[in-house]
Amino acid sequence: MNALLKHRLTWPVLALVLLLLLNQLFRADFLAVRVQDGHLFGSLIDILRNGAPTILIALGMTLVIASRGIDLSVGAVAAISGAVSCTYIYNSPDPSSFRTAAVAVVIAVAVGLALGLWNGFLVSVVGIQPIIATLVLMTAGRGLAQLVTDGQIISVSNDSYQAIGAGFFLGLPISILIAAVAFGVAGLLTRRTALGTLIEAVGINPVASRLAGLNARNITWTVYVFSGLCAAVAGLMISSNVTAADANNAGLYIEMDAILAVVIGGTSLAGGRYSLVGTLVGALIIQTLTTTVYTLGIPPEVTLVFKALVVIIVCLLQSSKARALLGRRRRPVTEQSEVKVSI
Amino acid sequence: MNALLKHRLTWPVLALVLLLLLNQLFRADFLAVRVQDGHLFGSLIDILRNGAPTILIALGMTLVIASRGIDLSVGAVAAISGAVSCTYIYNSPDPSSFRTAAVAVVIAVAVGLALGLWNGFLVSVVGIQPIIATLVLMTAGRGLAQLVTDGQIISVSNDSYQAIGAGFFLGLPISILIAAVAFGVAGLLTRRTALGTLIEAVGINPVASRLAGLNARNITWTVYVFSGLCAAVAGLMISSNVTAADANNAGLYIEMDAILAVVIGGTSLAGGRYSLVGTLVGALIIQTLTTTVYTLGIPPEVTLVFKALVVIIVCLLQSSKARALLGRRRRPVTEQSEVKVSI
Amino acid sequence: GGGSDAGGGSDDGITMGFAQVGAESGWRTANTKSIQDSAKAAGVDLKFSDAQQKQENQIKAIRSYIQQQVDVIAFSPVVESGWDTVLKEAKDADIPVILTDRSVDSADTSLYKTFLGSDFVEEGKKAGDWLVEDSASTDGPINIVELQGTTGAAPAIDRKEGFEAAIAADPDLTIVESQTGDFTRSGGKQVMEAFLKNTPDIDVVYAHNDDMGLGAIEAIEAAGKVPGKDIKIITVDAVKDGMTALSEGKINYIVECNPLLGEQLMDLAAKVVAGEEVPARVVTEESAFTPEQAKEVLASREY
Amino acid sequence: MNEIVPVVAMAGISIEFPGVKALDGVDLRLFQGEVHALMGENGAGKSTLIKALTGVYAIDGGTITVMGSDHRFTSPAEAQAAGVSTVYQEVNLCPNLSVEENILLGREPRRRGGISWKEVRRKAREVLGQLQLGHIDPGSVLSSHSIALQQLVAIARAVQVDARVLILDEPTSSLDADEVQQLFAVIRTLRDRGVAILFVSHFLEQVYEISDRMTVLRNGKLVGEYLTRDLPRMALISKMIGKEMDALAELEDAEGRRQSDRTQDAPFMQAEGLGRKGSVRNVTVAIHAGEILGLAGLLGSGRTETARLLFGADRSDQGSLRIGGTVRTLRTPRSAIDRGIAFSSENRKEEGLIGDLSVRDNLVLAMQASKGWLRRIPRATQDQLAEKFIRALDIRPASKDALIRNLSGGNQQKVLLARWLITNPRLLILDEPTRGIDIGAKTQIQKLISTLASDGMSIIFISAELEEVLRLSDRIAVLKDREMVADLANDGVTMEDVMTIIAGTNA
Ligand SMILES: Nc1ncnc2c1ncn2[C@@H]1O[C@H](COP(=O)(O)OP(=O)(O)OP(=O)(O)O)[C@@H](O)[C@H]1O
Ligand SMILES: Nc1ncnc2c1ncn2[C@@H]1O[C@H](COP(=O)(O)OP(=O)(O)OP(=O)(O)O)[C@@H](O)[C@H]1O
Ligand SMILES: [Mg+2]
Ligand SMILES: [Mg+2]
Repeated sequence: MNALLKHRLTWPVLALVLLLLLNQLFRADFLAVRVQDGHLFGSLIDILRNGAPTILIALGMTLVIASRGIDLSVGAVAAISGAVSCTYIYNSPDPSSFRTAAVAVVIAVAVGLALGLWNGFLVSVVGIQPIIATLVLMTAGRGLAQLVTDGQIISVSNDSYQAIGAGFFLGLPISILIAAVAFGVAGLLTRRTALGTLIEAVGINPVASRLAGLNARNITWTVYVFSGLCAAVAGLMISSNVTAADANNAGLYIEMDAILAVVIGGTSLAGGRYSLVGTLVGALIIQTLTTTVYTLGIPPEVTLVFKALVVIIVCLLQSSKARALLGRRRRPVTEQSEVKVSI
Repeated sequence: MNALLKHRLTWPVLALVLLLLLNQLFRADFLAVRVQDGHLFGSLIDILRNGAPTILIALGMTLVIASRGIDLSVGAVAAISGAVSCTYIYNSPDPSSFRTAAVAVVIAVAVGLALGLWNGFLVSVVGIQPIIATLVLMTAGRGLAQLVTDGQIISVSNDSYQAIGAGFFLGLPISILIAAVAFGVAGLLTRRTALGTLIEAVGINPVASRLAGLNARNITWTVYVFSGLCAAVAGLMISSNVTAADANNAGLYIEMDAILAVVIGGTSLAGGRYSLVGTLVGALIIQTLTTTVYTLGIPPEVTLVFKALVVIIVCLLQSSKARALLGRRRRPVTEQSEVKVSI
Repeated sequence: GGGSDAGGGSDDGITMGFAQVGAESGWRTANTKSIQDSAKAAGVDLKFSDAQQKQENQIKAIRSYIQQQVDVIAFSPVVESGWDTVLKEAKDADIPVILTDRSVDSADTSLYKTFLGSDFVEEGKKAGDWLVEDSASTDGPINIVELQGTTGAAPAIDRKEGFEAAIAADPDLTIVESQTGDFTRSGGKQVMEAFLKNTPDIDVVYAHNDDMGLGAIEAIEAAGKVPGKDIKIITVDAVKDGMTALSEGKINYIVECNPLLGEQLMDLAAKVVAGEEVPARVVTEESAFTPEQAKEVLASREY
Repeated sequence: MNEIVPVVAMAGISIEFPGVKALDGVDLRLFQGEVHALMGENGAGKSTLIKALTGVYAIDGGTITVMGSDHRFTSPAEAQAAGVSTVYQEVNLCPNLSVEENILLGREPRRRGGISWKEVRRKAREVLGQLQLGHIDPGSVLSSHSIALQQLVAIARAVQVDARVLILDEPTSSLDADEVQQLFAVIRTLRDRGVAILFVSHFLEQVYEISDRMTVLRNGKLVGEYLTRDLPRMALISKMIGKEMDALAELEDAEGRRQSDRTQDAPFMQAEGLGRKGSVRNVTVAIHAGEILGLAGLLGSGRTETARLLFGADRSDQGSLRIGGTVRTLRTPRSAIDRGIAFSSENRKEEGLIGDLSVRDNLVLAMQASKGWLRRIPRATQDQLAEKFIRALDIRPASKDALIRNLSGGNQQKVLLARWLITNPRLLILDEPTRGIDIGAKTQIQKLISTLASDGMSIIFISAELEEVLRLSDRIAVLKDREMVADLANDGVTMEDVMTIIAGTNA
C-alpha cells in the first residue's frame, strides 16, 4: 500500500480514473463503447483519437525534457508539417491517390526531421538556451507555415491521407495505433539500448557526462530530432483529421499541453529521470479534461479556470507526495531543491 | 578593445544600434525627435512608450529568472490588472475624476501583488515547478479577466487614467518614466541591499544557499511578488494606452517577449548572474524590431520569420562570443555545460 | 441515427446545440448573447459551448451534441475547412446543421442546411464603394492605409479583397501601407503610429474592425491631427464604442457586421426541424452607418 | 620494471587562465607498472595538469606523448578510448542514476544490439566486490549514499575498465583507513598488471606507502621528479612549500594542547536520544563551551547525518535537543544559525560552493544571510573580511574577485571554512574540514580550531582521519551503523581503543 502511494504514477492514474468517473456520472453511457459501421465508437475512442497528437508530441517532449531541454516549437512544426503535406496533395496531379498521400507523408516527415535538426543544432552546437532556440522556431514556424499555404486554409480530399487522423484499422483509430507504435519504439530504443540512461545522465549532470566520456552534443541533438519527428507526425494527424491545413491554428498551444502532460506524468523539468508511461497518462488526463468540459457543459467563461484547477490539484497531489517522501529519503535538501530547481 | 568584446553587453547594444540605423536608412527622419504640442514626438519616443510595458515586465522577469524560476503568467496578470481597473472606473459614480483613477490603480496593483503571492506560494511553498505553477495562472488568468469584464471590451474615458499609458510629463511619456523609476528602484533594492546577491545565490545553488542560512523560500516568494507587481503596472499602461481593457488580447505573448529580452540581455535561464541593464537593452531591441517591421513595410505574412531571424542573429552573436571566449578561457567543460544546463 | 430521444431532444420544444468560436471580442459576446436571449424567447433548449478559437474543441463540442442527439446543431466555424468528417457524422445521425456568421468551404453543400451570416467580401465592398463615392468630388491622389485583421483569418482576407475590388473603380485611390493590427486596439494604435511617421500625408484609414479603428483614432490625435477631418476613417463592425466615435464624427463610415442573428437563427432552426425548405444562404440584415444615422440609432444600440 | 619508454610523457606543459598561470613548463612521465605520486600544495596545479592530460583543458604550450606517439586528447572521451581512465578530484557522477548505471555509464555491455541489464549488474557487483563494497546495492540511487561512498563508486567506475593508465586525483580525501587499504590493494594488483597509475594525495604516509616515484609541483612550476625511496618526508615537504619548515614539529605542538575538562559548567547543546527515521538513531551528547567533540566512526557510520541533525539540515523525529538549557526543535539550518550554530558540509561542491559568485561573496554569504537582505554588509567591511581570511588561511590566488569555482579544491575548502569562521558561532560543526587540504594548511587549520576552542567556541569535529580526531578532541563520540555507541573523554584514547569499541559492540 505504502509502496503504492510512493509510486510516482499512482496519483496521475488516480486523477485520470476520477475524471472518467466524473464524466460517467454526468452521462450514463459515457464509458460505453459500441461498434458502429465496423469500427469502435464512443467517448473513450474520441478521447484516444483526439489525444493522439498530444500523446505523440508529449512523447518527444519527454526525452527533450529529460535531457534538461524544452521544445516550444512542436506546435509550429506540426503546423508546418500539415501545411507542407496538404499543399503538396493540393497541387499534385492526382490529389486523391494513395501515392500522393504517401509522398506527402514522406515529405512532411522529412521536413519535421530537418526542423528537429535545426533545433538540435542551435541547442547543442551553437549553445543557445533551449527555450529560446525553440522559441525562435515557435514564432517563425507559424510564419513559415503561412508562407507555404500562403495565408489560406488548404483543404484536401484524399481518403488515404484522411485515414491517418480519422481512419480506423481493426476497429481502432489509426492515429492512436500510430501513437502506440511510436511509444513502443521509443520505449525499446531508450531501455533496450543505453540511450535512455545517457539522456538522463546528460540531463542530470552535463559536466559529469562529458568527463565520463559521453558525447553530450549528439545525445542532445538526437532528442530534438526525435521531438521534431513526433511533431511532424502529430501535424499529419491534426491536418488529416480535418482534411485541411490551417497555418494559424493547427497545434496551437499544443506545446503547453505536452509540457503539462510530461510534468503531470512525473518527469521533472530539471531533467534527469523520466517516465514515458507517466507522460502517456498525463496526456490522457489533459485530453479527458477537454472532453469533460463539454460533457459537463461547463460554461465557457469558467472553462479555463476549471482546467487550471484540475491541473493544479494533480500537481499538488504529486508534490505533497514528494514532500511526504522527503521524510524517508536521505538528503532532503537535494530532494527539495529538485522540486524547486527547474523552470 | 578585447575587454570590450568580452563585455556581456557589447553585442546586444551593437544589435540595437544596428537596428536603429537600419530604420534610419529607410526613413531619413527616423531618429528625428521634434516637439509637438508640448511633448516630444517621434519614432524613438514611440519605441520607448510602446516598449515600456515589456521593459517593466522583463524587469520583474529578470529577477525571477535569476532565482532559477520563470513567470509565464505575466501577460494574464497584466490583462487582469487592466480589466479590474477599467471595470472599476467604468462602474464608479464619477468615472472621469482623478480620485477614481487613483483608486483603480491601487486596486489593480493590489490584485497584481495578490497574484504574485499566489505564484510565489505555488513555487516556494508547495514546490510546483515554476513553469507549471505560472502556466496555471497564465491560462486561468485570461478566464478570470473575462469574468471581470464579462467578455466585453470595457472602454473608459478618464484623462488621469489615460495619462499613465499615453500621457507626457516634462515632454517625456509618463509610461517610460514609470518604467525608468521601477528600474532605478529595482537596481537600488538589489544592489544597495544584499537582495541581488542572495537571489543569485539561490539561483546558482539552492541547496548550498539553504545550508548557508538563506531563507530561499522567502527570497523566491519575493521575486514572484515583484514580478506580479511589474505585470500589474504594465497592465495599467497597456489598458490606459488604449483607454480600454481587452481581456483576451491585452499582454498576449508579452511573457515570451520578456523572456527573450532577459536572455538577449545576457542573463542565463539557468539562474544566477543577471543584468538589469542587459534586460533593458534586450527589451528595447524587441520593441525596435516591431517598429522596424512597420518602417520597412514588411508584409504581415513574413513578419514572424523576419523577427525570428533577427533574434537568432543576436543570440548567435552572443554565443559565438561565448565560444570565442572559450578559446581564451579554456574551461570547455563548465562553459559548455553552462550554456547547455538551462531550460 | 439516434433511435431513442434520450439525449436532450424533448418533445415540447426544440433542442439546439450551438458551438461558438470563442469570446474573443465585444462583437462575439454580443453575438453569443443574442443567440442565448432569442433561444429563451423562442423556447428553444440551447446547449452552448465555446471552442476558444480551436477547431479541435469545436469538433469535440459538435460530436458531443451528436451523441446527445439534439434536434439541430448550429455553429460558427473557427476556420473554413476540415468539417466534412464531423458534418458527415451529423448527417448520419440525421441532425440538421446550420452555419452561422462564418462559412465552411466543404464541397458537399448537402452537409449543412443553410449558412446564416454576414458576407465579409460584401462588407469590404460597401466600405470601398462609400470611399469611391465620397472622394468622387475631390480629385488628386488619395492615400489609404489599411489596418488588416489577424493574418490568415477569413474576415481579414475577405474584407481586404472586397475593399480592393471596390476602390479599383477610382485610380486616385491607392493603398499606400497595409499591416496587421490583429483586430485589437493596441495593435491598431501602434501600427497607426508607425504609419503616421512613415507617410506624412495619409488621407484615409480603412480598418477591418472598429477596435483597430479606435486605436488608430488615438494615434492620430496623439499626432496632433483630427480624426474624421484631416484623416477619414472607415471601419467594419459597428460595436457601441465604434458607433459612439462615429456619432462624434471621429469615424466617417462604419459598415455593420451584425452579430444579432439570434432571431433569424431560431426561425431557421424551427423551419429546418419542421422539415421545411430553407435557402442555402441567408445573409444577416446588415446596414452601414454615417455619423448622422449613428446619432439616431446609438441610443437603441444593444452592443 | 622497464623504464625505457614512458606510457605517458608530458613535457613543458603550460596552461594559463585569465589572471593565473596555472602551469608553467611542467614535465611528467608515467611508466607502466608504477605508481606515480603527484605532489604539491593546494593550487600547485595538480588537477590542472591531470585535466590537461585527459583533454579537459587545451594546453597553451608543451607536448604530450602517449605510448611513444605524439598525442593530444581533445576530449575526455578520446582519453578514455586511448585507455586513460580518470577519477577527477570533485566527484563527478549523476546523483539520480543508480550506482551500477554510474559505474558503466557510456560503456554498457551490449547483447544483440540492446544492452543486457543482467550483465551491467554483474559487472557492477564484480568491481564493487574488488573494493570490498559488496554490501551496497548496485541498483540503489547514488544520491542516497554519502559523499565518501560516492567517491568509491567513482573509483570503481575508473578501475572497471582495464586501462593502461589510471589517474586518481585525491581519491582518499574522505576515505578512512580501511577503505584506503582496500583501494591500495586494488591499486597494487593493477600496478602488477602493468598499469601506470598517477596518484594525488595530501596524506604523506599514504604517498610513501603506495608510490614508487613522485613529481613535485610548486605554484604551477616543476620542482622535480624523484624516486620515493630517495626522498625523505622532510625533504619532500620543503620541496612542496619551498622553504625549510618543520611541519611535523608543528603537528607535535598542535598535539600538545591541554586536556581541559569543562563538563562541570552547563552544556551549550545537549542531545537526548536524538534520531531520525531511516537515518541515525539515539544520539546522546552534551557539548560545552570551549569543548571539541570528535565524532569517530567508519565510513557510513552516520557522522554526517548526525551533524545534519544537530544543524537542522534534516529534521529529527526522535529524542530531544536542548540549546542553552531550553528545548528546541531545529526545523531549518536558519533556525540553527540564529542560535549560533554553524555547519561546514563535507560535500563542498553540492552543499557549499556558490560557484558563479566571487570568493568575497562566498565568504560573507552566511553572515549576510543571518543579517538579512536589508542590512547589507558594507563593501569595505566585506573586503576587509575577505582579505583577512585570504591571508589567515593563505587562500590562493589571493584575489577577492576570483570566481570560487575557479579555485583549486583545497582553496575552495578554505573559503567555505572561512564562511563560517566569519560568523563566529558558538558551536561550529566541521564535517571533514581538512578534506583535500595540504599539510601546511592543515596544521594551520588544526591550530586555528584549538585556539577557537580555547577562546570558548564549542566545536564538533568530523574527520575520516582518526588520528586527527584523537589529536584535537576533548571528548569523542563513537558512531556505528548510524547509531551512537559511546561517548568518552579523550584522556589519551588511542585508535585501538576506538576500534575495539566499534568492533566490540557487535558482539
Ligand atoms: N578554470 C580555472 N580558471 C581559472 N583559474 C583556475 C581554473 N582552474 C584552476 N585554476 C587555478 O589554477 C591553479 C591550480 O589549480 P589546481 O586545481 O590544479 O590546483 P591543485 O594542485 O589541484 O590544488 P588542490 O590540491 O587544492 O586540488 C589554482 O591557482 C587555481 O586557482
Ligand atoms: N535513504 C538512504 N538510503 C540508503 N542509504 C542511506 C540513506 N540515508 C543514509 N544512508 C546511508 O547512511 C550512511 C551514513 O551517511 P553519513 O554520510 O552520515 O556517513 P558518515 O559517517 O558521514 O560516513 P562518510 O565518511 O561517508 O561521511 C551513508 O553511508 C548512506 O549510505
Ligand atoms: Mg586538485
Ligand atoms: Mg560524512
